[in-house]
Amino acid sequence: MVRHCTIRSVDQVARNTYLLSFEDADLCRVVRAGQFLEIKVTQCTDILWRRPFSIHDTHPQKNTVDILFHAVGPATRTLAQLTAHAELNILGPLGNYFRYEQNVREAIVVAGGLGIAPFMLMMRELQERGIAMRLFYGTGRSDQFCRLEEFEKYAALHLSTVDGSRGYQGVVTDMLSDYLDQSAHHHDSSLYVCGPTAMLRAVKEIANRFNMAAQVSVETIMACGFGACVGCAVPMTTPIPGQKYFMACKDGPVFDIREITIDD
Amino acid sequence: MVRHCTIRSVDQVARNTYLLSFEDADLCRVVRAGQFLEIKVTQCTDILWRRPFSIHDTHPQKNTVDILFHAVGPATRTLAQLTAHAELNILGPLGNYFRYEQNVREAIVVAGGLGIAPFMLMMRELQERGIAMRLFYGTGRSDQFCRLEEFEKYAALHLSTVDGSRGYQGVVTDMLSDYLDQSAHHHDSSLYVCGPTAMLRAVKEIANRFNMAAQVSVETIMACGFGACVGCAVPMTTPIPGQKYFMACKDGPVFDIREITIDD
Amino acid sequence: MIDLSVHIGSLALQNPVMTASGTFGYADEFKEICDLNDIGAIITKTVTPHPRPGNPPRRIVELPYGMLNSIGLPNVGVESFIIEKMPFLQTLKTNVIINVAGTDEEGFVFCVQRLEDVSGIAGYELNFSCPNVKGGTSFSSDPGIAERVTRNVRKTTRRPIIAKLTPNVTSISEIGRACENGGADAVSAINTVVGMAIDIKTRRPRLSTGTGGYSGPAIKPIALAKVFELSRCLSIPVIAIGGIACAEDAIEFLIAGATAFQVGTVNFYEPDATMTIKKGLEYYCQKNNIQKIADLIGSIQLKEMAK
Amino acid sequence: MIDLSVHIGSLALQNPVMTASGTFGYADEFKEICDLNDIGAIITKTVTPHPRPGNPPRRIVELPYGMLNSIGLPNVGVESFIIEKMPFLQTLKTNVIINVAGTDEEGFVFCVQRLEDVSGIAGYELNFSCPNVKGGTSFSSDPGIAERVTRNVRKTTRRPIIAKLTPNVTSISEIGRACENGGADAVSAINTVVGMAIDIKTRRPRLSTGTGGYSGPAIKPIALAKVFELSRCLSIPVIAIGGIACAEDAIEFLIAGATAFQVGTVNFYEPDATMTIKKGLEYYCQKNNIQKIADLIGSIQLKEMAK
Ligand SMILES: Cc1cc2nc3c(=O)[nH]c(=O)nc-3n(C[C@H](O)[C@H](O)[C@H](O)COP(=O)(O)OP(=O)(O)OC[C@H]3O[C@@H](n4cnc5c(N)ncnc54)[C@H](O)[C@@H]3O)c2cc1C
Ligand SMILES: Cc1cc2nc3c(=O)[nH]c(=O)nc-3n(C[C@H](O)[C@H](O)[C@H](O)COP(=O)(O)OP(=O)(O)OC[C@H]3O[C@@H](n4cnc5c(N)ncnc54)[C@H](O)[C@@H]3O)c2cc1C
Ligand SMILES: Cc1cc2nc3c(=O)[nH]c(=O)nc-3n(C[C@H](O)[C@H](O)[C@H](O)COP(=O)(O)O)c2cc1C
Ligand SMILES: Cc1cc2nc3c(=O)[nH]c(=O)nc-3n(C[C@H](O)[C@H](O)[C@H](O)COP(=O)(O)O)c2cc1C
Ligand code: FES
Ligand code: FES
Repeated sequence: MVRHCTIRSVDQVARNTYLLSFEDADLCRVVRAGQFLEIKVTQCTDILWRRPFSIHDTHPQKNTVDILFHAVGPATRTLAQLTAHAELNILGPLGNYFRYEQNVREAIVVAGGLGIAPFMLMMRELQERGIAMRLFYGTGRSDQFCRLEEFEKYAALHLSTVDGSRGYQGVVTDMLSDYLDQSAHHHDSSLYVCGPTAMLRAVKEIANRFNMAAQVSVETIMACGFGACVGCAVPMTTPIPGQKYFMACKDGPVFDIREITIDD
Repeated sequence: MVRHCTIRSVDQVARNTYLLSFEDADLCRVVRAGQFLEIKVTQCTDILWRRPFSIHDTHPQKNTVDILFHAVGPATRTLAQLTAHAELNILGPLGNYFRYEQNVREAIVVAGGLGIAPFMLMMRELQERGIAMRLFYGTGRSDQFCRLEEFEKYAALHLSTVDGSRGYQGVVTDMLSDYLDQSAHHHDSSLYVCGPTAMLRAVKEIANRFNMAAQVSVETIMACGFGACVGCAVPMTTPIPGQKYFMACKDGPVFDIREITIDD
Repeated sequence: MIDLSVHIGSLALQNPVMTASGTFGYADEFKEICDLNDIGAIITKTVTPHPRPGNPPRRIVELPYGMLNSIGLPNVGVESFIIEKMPFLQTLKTNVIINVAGTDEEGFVFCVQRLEDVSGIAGYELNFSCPNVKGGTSFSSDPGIAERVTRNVRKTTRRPIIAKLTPNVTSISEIGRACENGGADAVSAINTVVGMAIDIKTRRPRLSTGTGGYSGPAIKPIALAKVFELSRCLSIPVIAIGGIACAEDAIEFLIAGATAFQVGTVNFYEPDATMTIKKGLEYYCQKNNIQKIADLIGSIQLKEMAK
Repeated sequence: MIDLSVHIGSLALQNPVMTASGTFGYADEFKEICDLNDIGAIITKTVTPHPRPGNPPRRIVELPYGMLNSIGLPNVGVESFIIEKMPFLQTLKTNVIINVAGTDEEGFVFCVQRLEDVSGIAGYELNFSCPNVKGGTSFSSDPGIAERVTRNVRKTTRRPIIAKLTPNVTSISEIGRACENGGADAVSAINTVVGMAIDIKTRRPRLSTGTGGYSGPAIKPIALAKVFELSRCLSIPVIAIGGIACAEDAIEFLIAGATAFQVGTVNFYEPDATMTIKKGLEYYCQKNNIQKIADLIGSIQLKEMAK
């Protein structure tokens, strides 16, 4: 499960955002949307742990797998500087994945910022199943949107920016709430969600209000990514005796939003 | 005294041996042969300390300073991979320097391996003073010799290799001892020495036997290089009450060989 | 062929590589990454008399060269452990050592008693030292309690007992001696070092419990000093733990006097570390003409020690 | 303008940046690198009643993220110290604190007594904790001795006294309280952590004394836990030491409860660290709208602490 993969390309695709493609013939065939990889970015022990990244997309014809990431700290800044032919030490695929109910007519995807990462592969999976899609995608400002031309091929786009530089001005969940208020088909729609904590909290409230199913991919801090450290605790909404927490890496990262409490 | 200098070039000049040139108009004018620099090689804290390197040469016309080094461990391997325009964080000049007595007719320089490093600048200093030079220079094998064409301009060369691939077969101190046995002018010659511990020990014995003055540059482990840590202790031959050790970085790195005990 | 085998009392290990409790889950997490039967002994995550949910997040903090944890010993309790975790462990051919803890003195005996009839258990490690549970350290900072608990467990089982010690004491060898007197077959050291980190933006401790346990490469020099001290004071074997990330690290501990060693934090970021380390030991022995790794144990050269 | 001043008892510091004993020589080594008068207080290398040559090499070992030392307190003795080192220190406008130690209880009083008539001394730090001298730790692992020595020094001087504590004990706050009872104006913590490294080629300890003192970034989490503990137990100020390499590190300690802090190992590889850290404090205060750095002290948010 430890893979040594060669980078094909690293490209900047939006403000501070990079698309990294690497080769792995096996991985690109077995992964499911929602799963993630743990990448050892450098041998310098200043950065001790691997770093978790969602699978963004796969290209079985090219034998490549893509991740999409923000350069926010030492590990991701190092990744952003890598170039073709560099080697990555990768563990995965890890975690569970998004599930699609048979009777769902429409998938409403809600992404905040880099929360967009897992949804490219997911949209391909949904398309294969003939499920209609709608993408609610919010960022801070217009230059932070990634790969809109691609997403457009799969889904109707609803964009928002905090500064109003593109689409709805405000946060993505307000745009979603407005939309649902005016739309009729909530009962046969399902929410697929990934983004910052504040957004997840708002989505939880919305799912509740409109009585909609919602699957959320959570991003907790992870030391291992495969169940060994028990560090990635996510509080259960309804604890059972002797058990109060899920493990994000093994029980998740995708959860039914009703099952988990959204803390910081 | 902390300098941020730009690298001009890094060139391999012998097996595993590199010549690094950087710009510093001030430094290249003030340093003396025997002094050293402390270089912060990387920000990765896996390598905590600076690393000491002798001044190999200076080029006042070009405003550059050279160091010569072996890639033996993490810091020196990192240095060897740097290229023009990279910045180095350098502390120096540090330590004392070689002294030249007025009445010395001939300088006999003894270098083992990378012990050759401080002697290019020194030979220029000696030439300016009109002192004749002889270089006894030993390495393991012929491809480890550095910059012989340059040294030849200043000094008569006596080369030795352990494997006999060039010059005298054996260690440099045996070659030196043979030479002195056959030569007549020891009393007005002075030894200038840098190399591994075993070599220094042999030179000490030779200097004693032939009753010759010898200045030796020692390479102890150093945390700071400027007298702050007191880690670089070198045992005195004749301790005085309450004081048994010199500090290699402040009292040295150049010592009269009679003053110090050569341990590992 | 190099003989990597070592002995801890009556316990024969094919090689000195063990896994540190709480860093290797219940081994099944690693079954696709490591050849589990190539590991000298597997030590499971601490099991307690009753189920424990563990501490609220945030439980882990990455630091350069180490990490902090405040996991809080979550586990299903000894009853469910036997039902849920033992079946897989029983399929393994290597030694399986169960790490147990109680929140009081009786808890240790309770767990061991309950595990006595269960097959596939090579021994017990008594976690005297987890700094993250209330009162968790008193077992190991008070030699009287440590000795009494060890003695009571000794009366309960003939399986080998390893007492796991905390470094957060003035004299670790005093506690080690108490465990030896109580009948322990070996001690293991060190558990994590008490540490802390603060988020300077929120001014809150980065762990939910304020302080936690520091582990990983950064604690290796501390662990080495403790293992050296213990192995010179005790006559039972010492098992080294603390920051071991490669074969060279492990060899330092063997030379210092450890009979075997446990691999911890590195399992999280190099999950095949146990395999790499085992191969590295073989390689080192080959290169240095060592036929039996046991010859390395305590082979430290002290002639020239100045103090 | 940000007010960086802090108070340690009667001692007013223009800023909380101090230098750790033994890592800043006698200050003159840094005079071309740092603006010495910009440092809150300079603490000199330990001085003892009589000259000490220090330990034989090898005295220092580089480790990733830290170092080991076994310097052995070499110094010229208090008499020569006054003649050779004080004149330069007296030219400084900043606070100069003399770190003293004895090999017995009387040694501390002897040094302080001898220094009482010397001008240009802002206070004393009692090195209760150097792990590298024979019996050196007993002063700080035995609260009775620590209290007695502090009390005897207290009787000798009206200058501020700082008791410097070792982390190598079960309860640092017990020792801290003893020093407070003895009349110390402040405690400083931590001195180095006992550590060791072995050369696997020669199988010899890498330090001539076997074990030594571990310092540098790697010990910061340990130091932070100790400083947090002390500042919650004591009513006198706590001065933080241990792995501080940048302003962010220092701020963690202030938030945890330290009134000031000392910069140690980093001085060796970033000799202008005191200057950079001071500037970094100013920058942090500006960015976070903090007018007085004293407002940061002990500002840790503990509401949500789980244990
Ligand atoms: C299951 C999962 C999938 C993820 N997928 C992606 C992805 O596809 N693209 C992407 O850009 N990021 C993703 N992340 C977050 C990514 O792991 C962090 O951005 C990365 O670890 C930051 O490392 P760093 O050293 O650059 O920054 P750091 O300095 O380590 O951290 C920068 C910020 O990121 C937060 N962070 C650090 N580690 C984690 C972590 N393990 N999980 C969540 N937040 C963290 C820190 O709290 C800090 O606020 C994912 C996280 C998880 C758990
Ligand atoms: C005054 C002085 C001048 C020096 N001049 C030169 C020079 O001109 N060219 C050159 O190649 N080397 C020189 N050295 C040695 C050089 O500093 C080391 O080779 C370097 O520090 C190795 O760093 P590393 O991380 O690559 O290897 P490491 O893994 O740190 O060390 C590799 C080997 O070098 C030894 N070593 C490490 N640090 C030092 C040190 N500070 N002093 C001596 N040996 C050390 C180690 O014990 C080990 O055997 C000098 C040393 C001193 C003290
Ligand atoms: C996340 C984590 C969980 C741990 N859980 C336990 C535990 O349940 N029981 C135990 O005895 N030790 C536990 N430990 C301590 C380790 O077994 C080991 O003693 C310590 O981490 C030092 O070794 P290392 O530096 O190799 O990690 C845990 C350590 C970590 C990092
Ligand atoms: C090389 C060295 C020498 C030291 N000498 C002394 C000393 O003479 N007296 C003393 O009280 N502490 C001494 N210390 C301890 C430091 O003052 C400090 O407490 C310790 O190094 C931890 O801080 P740091 O991690 O910032 O270095 C010394 C530390 C080092 C690394
Ligand atoms: S990240 Fe280690 S158990 Fe989930
Ligand atoms: S290297 Fe620090 S005093 Fe010489």
